[in-house]
Amino acid sequence: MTIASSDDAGSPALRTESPNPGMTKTAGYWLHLTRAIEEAGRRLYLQGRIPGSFYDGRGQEATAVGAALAMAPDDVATPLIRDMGVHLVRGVTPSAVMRHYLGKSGGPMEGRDGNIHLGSLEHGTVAMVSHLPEMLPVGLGVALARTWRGQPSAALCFCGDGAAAGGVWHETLNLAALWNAPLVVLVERNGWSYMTPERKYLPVERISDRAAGYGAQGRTVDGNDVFAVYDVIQTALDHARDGGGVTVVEAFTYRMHGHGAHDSQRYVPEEDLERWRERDPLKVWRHRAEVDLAWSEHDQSELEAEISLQVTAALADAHAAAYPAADTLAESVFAP
Amino acid sequence: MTIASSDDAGSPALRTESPNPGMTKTAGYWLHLTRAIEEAGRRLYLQGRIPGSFYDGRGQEATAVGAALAMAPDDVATPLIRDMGVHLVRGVTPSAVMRHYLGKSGGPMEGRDGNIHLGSLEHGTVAMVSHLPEMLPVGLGVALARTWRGQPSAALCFCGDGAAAGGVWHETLNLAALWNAPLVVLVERNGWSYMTPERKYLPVERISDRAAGYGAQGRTVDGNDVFAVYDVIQTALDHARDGGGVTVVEAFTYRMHGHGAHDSQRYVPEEDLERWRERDPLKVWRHRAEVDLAWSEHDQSELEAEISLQVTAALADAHAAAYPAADTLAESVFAP
Amino acid sequence: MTYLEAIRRTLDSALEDDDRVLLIGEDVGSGGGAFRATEGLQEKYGIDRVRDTPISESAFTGVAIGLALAGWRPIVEYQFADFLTCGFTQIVNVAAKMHFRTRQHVPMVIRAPAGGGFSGGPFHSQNPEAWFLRTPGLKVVCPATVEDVGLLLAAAVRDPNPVVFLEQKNLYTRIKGSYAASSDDSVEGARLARAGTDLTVVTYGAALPTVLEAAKAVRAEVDVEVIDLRVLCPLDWDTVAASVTRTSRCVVVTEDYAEYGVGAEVSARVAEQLFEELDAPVRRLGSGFWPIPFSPPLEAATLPGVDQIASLLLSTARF
Amino acid sequence: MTYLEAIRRTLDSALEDDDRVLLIGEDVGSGGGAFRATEGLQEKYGIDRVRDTPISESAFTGVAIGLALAGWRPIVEYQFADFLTCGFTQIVNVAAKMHFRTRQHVPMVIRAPAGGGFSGGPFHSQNPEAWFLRTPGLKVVCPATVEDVGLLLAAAVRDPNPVVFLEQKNLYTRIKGSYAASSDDSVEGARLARAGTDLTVVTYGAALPTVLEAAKAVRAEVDVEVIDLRVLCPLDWDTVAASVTRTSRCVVVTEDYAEYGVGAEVSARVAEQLFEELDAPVRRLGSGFWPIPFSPPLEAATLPGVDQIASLLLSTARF
Ligand SMILES: Cc1ncc(C[n+]2csc(CCOP(=O)(O)OP(=O)(O)O)c2C)c(N)n1
Ligand SMILES: Cc1ncc(C[n+]2csc(CCOP(=O)(O)OP(=O)(O)O)c2C)c(N)n1
Ligand SMILES: [Mg+2]
Ligand SMILES: [Mg+2]
Repeated sequence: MTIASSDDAGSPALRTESPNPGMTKTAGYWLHLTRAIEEAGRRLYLQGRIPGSFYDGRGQEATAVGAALAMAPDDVATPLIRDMGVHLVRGVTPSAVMRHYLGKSGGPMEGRDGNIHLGSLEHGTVAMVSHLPEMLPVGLGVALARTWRGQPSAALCFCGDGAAAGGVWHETLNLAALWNAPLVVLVERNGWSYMTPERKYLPVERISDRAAGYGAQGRTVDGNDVFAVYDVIQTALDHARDGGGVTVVEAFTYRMHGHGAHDSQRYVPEEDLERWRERDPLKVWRHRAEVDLAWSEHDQSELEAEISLQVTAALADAHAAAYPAADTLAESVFAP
Repeated sequence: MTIASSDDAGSPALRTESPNPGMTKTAGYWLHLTRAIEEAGRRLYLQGRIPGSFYDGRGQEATAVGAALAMAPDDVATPLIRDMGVHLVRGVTPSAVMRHYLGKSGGPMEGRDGNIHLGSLEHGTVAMVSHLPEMLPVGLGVALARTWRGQPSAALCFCGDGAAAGGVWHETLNLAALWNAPLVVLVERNGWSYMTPERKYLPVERISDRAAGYGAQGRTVDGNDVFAVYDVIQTALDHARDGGGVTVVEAFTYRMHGHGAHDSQRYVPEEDLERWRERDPLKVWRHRAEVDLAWSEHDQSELEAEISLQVTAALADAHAAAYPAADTLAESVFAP
Repeated sequence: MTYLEAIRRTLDSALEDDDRVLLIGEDVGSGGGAFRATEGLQEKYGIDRVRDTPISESAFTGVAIGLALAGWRPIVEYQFADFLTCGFTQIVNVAAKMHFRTRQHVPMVIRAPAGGGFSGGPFHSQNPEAWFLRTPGLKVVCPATVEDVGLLLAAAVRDPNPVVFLEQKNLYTRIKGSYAASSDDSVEGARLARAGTDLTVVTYGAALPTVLEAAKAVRAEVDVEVIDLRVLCPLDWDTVAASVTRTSRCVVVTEDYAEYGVGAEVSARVAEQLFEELDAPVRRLGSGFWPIPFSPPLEAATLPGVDQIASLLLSTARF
Repeated sequence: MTYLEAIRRTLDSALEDDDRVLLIGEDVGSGGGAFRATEGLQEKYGIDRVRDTPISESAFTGVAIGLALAGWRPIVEYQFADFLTCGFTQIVNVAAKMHFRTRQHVPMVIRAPAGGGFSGGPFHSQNPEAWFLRTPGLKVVCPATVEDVGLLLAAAVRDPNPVVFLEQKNLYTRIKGSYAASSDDSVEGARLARAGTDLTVVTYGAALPTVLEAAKAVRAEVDVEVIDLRVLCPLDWDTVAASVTRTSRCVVVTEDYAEYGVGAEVSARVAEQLFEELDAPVRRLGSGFWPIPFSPPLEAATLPGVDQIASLLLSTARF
């Protein structure tokens, strides 16, 4: 499957030509679940029922889901604010996400942190800090930790196209290249850094071209095609785990919602949104599902219904949950 | 003039084939003055008469001197610990340097800072902080300040091959490239980052190859050939001032003394030192002077004698100078 | 006019009045900044004077230092005060020490929205002032009112030193006041926020409205004087000392941690220098000593609240 | 054995005893570090366990956090404590807040040589402890003796939390003592460095020898008790309180600035909690509140000296 309209369709050599039908169904499930959970969260937020701010990855779900599906069990990811799909694929339940959004007890951070800041090594993720792109070396450290004790592991570190300007990007790529360490940096090239368009933060065509300066591989991929992302990331992670070194994958995609739910993104040209709506990751997936699985309207409704049930149950669970008790805050600071 | 033994002889296109004889004499003066002042300082330090630590640029004088000579009056440099030549060429007197080394009054920093941390906009330099490579954006800012008010100026920012691993390198190059700002980064490729050899901090052949990733120009040059450095830096600074953008110049050279005077550099292979001694910047210069100026033993003795007088006078002046008074320290913190 | 509007208006005037003033930071032009403090200014003054930057705090702070050294008056915006750690070396080692080392001026303002109170979580709620207060060479300002934020920002822009200007983001739209234009050149001086006779509360920033509420709540029993420090460095010790000398009791309330912050410094200084004047030990109250949590009840249990302050006022008065 | 040798020996034992221990930093393998604290260890334990890094403080600190999270016990070395600002975000935002946010352990040690006294100038002399003390989630250790530096470093390596371990570089070769091996698991507790009855000095780190000298100088008139805090976080308040309760007088001496540091915190706490015990106001003394200058007479005028301390002891005793 290819998207005719794409100018950034990824490195052809890495595109999947013969898909795996089991994978198609799986990917569809996670794509739709991610979309549904984030839509539900966003609605709640706009109703004033989720505190703080709210971020989602609308339009970028294929990048997170495709990449997470490509991970081996012992790999580690450092997903950011567009990458809810990673958490779901790696086993965080919809209820846990909803409790987390609401700051309830039983969420993965027990209300200490919120919105999309979650993660734990159990799920093969590290909870992001806001400071960009400071998670890169942390993810690398976890993968090295495992690798060095004989448990092959690669780090899949997400990085916005805006965040790639941060100094830690350079330090981490240089260090990882030097140590021939198992690192894949997945740059989400969505054209925006908050309200700033890419021509105001990026002086070059492709961020992945910078990989060469570290002796690393650079790849581009259509970030809205879950299968293409899966393939290129799987190859890169395998390569990393096999001692081949670092890859920078630049996934071309687009941010379809505002930076956060508070942001109406009136500054984003409607034509762009229009064009990218045509390439919505769920549409792209469905096109492929129709070919691979003879996916029908009926299949689609069934999938949506199943997910809707799950999300409703998760919401109910989260609403019913208690807030964490405040009396353990002081003792949370240090490990005993 | 070429150095037959060099593997890193710089970009041939940029080598000077027809030198300027006035320039030859000038360059020789500054090279020898730099060497003499640093040797005198080092002797003093080893005698325990200079406090703190002591750094010199032995073997790298041609890079500092050649680059400084290439600067236009309104350009600004951010020299580091190997770059005494820049201060001298830009008008800091030998006495001022000696007073500075000794922490005496009348030095450029009035004893607040020492060793090679000196500079002022009057001389077109900014005094370095130790944190590497944090001077890059500061130098860039000064050049922009001048450029933006219609006074063409380029920044000549020095950076060690070790320091080029620091995140600020990346942030500054990206920002400068984006703004098409007048920046030349001069990487001193001397093979060492303190006690660590380059294979342990640098995963690639050439740091200047990273320029492409920012849409900047990369150049290499024989850092021990003052004329070659002059040419490549002058071209790069002119290019920057003319709105052509950023250049990274990688000057291949070698650190002939320890990291500081406390460091016996027993870890440096004697063969390397032997090889590079043959390419000593003063030797390289003299070879050219013989061709250009029919430079004789007599000329050489005269030059050395003149410089020796200057250094002796500077030392006498500095030894006689008083220490700064301590009672103004508190009021030095803020500008009034 | 809101606190935020006063900031925008002051930035506008600064750009208007002085050609050397520049705004630099992420999204400051595009979209007018995360909080809209610079909205419309790029349109009005052009992309050269209101400069968007990539996510590169060290680089843009360093560039601003160079600009300041060479005669401009840059105002850099950190999108959240939490991100000051990303340009930390430039701020505390380059800017702060420049005048001491070289006698050259670095007239720059580092604006950063600080503080919690809206479930921003551990990385969008921090109060960083103590990091800068213990670093010689930085002025630090934390305005608590609409009037002050304008006056002090204007003064900061004219100051020949690097000024860390900590906007209290919880006050951005919560409080109203009037815009005051002034050409008073000193970033200095505490302000009497409430006159009283029984006890002095020293506070600043977003804690001020909470303190005033608490003072009101206990007014039947204690007549509380409230000093709003406004400028944390240089600290207006004389105003504090005069008040505590009169009241003989002192409580320091900050949204920042009391430990190693203004709470510690003012408490220590009062006890040391007014030892014989005090009828009761100084008390201090700040946020619970842990990262600021996201979940509303946890955050509420972290930040100093009206009731907590009120009971501290009462116990100190009764001591 | 010197302070430096005790560090080396402890690192050696840590590597020997626990396969999970790693050393990471600039030049730690090549050359054995700027101060030779890790000399010979790469040869002994290999390049995988003693890892040289490029000049990339953020990256190597972040990698160490990841390693610690996933079961290793990394010890990172900052070449000078002044450079802690270059990895500041990783230390104060990633490491410090990890356990609070996620309940995951980050057992890592951040070693850094701190302090002045040898004309290191503004960038090789800083005492950074207060930046970390006001940041919840970091333990902070400043050993003042050869025995302690070994014991506390060993304990820091075993601690399940990030520990900022500030080696007092002015003591590296200046003081001697014996090496003590211990498996005591707590990074905690102050130490009575000198018993006395008239006045308590609270101090730590490189200031200790100077304080002891001053105590000796005034012994004819004042019998000074000296508490060496050793561990600044968690602070051993009980030991301080017990001593001040006995002596009724307290002076805090630090090489770090007194402002917003341990001087402020301990002074405030003593005055607040021991209000009725004090016969004199607490006094504190630290370095002059400016960057540490290079020139020897300027640096001498900056750091707290024996005479200055002695006269403070006398005036406090006579109060
Ligand atoms: C060091 C730092 N500076 C500023 C911010 C504020 N900030 C949060 S997201 C964002 C834009 C990020 O853009 P990008 O990296 O492209 O990610 P995207 O939002 O497009 O996924 C900014 C500036 C931050 N999180 N970290
Ligand atoms: C951020 C930072 N970390 C560590 C140091 C300590 N340090 C001083 S010089 C140096 C090596 C520098 O190597 P390089 O940049 O190649 O310059 P060279 O000494 O070779 O000229 C190191 C690690 C420093 N100055 N700054
Ligand atoms: Mg983006
Ligand atoms: Mg080098």
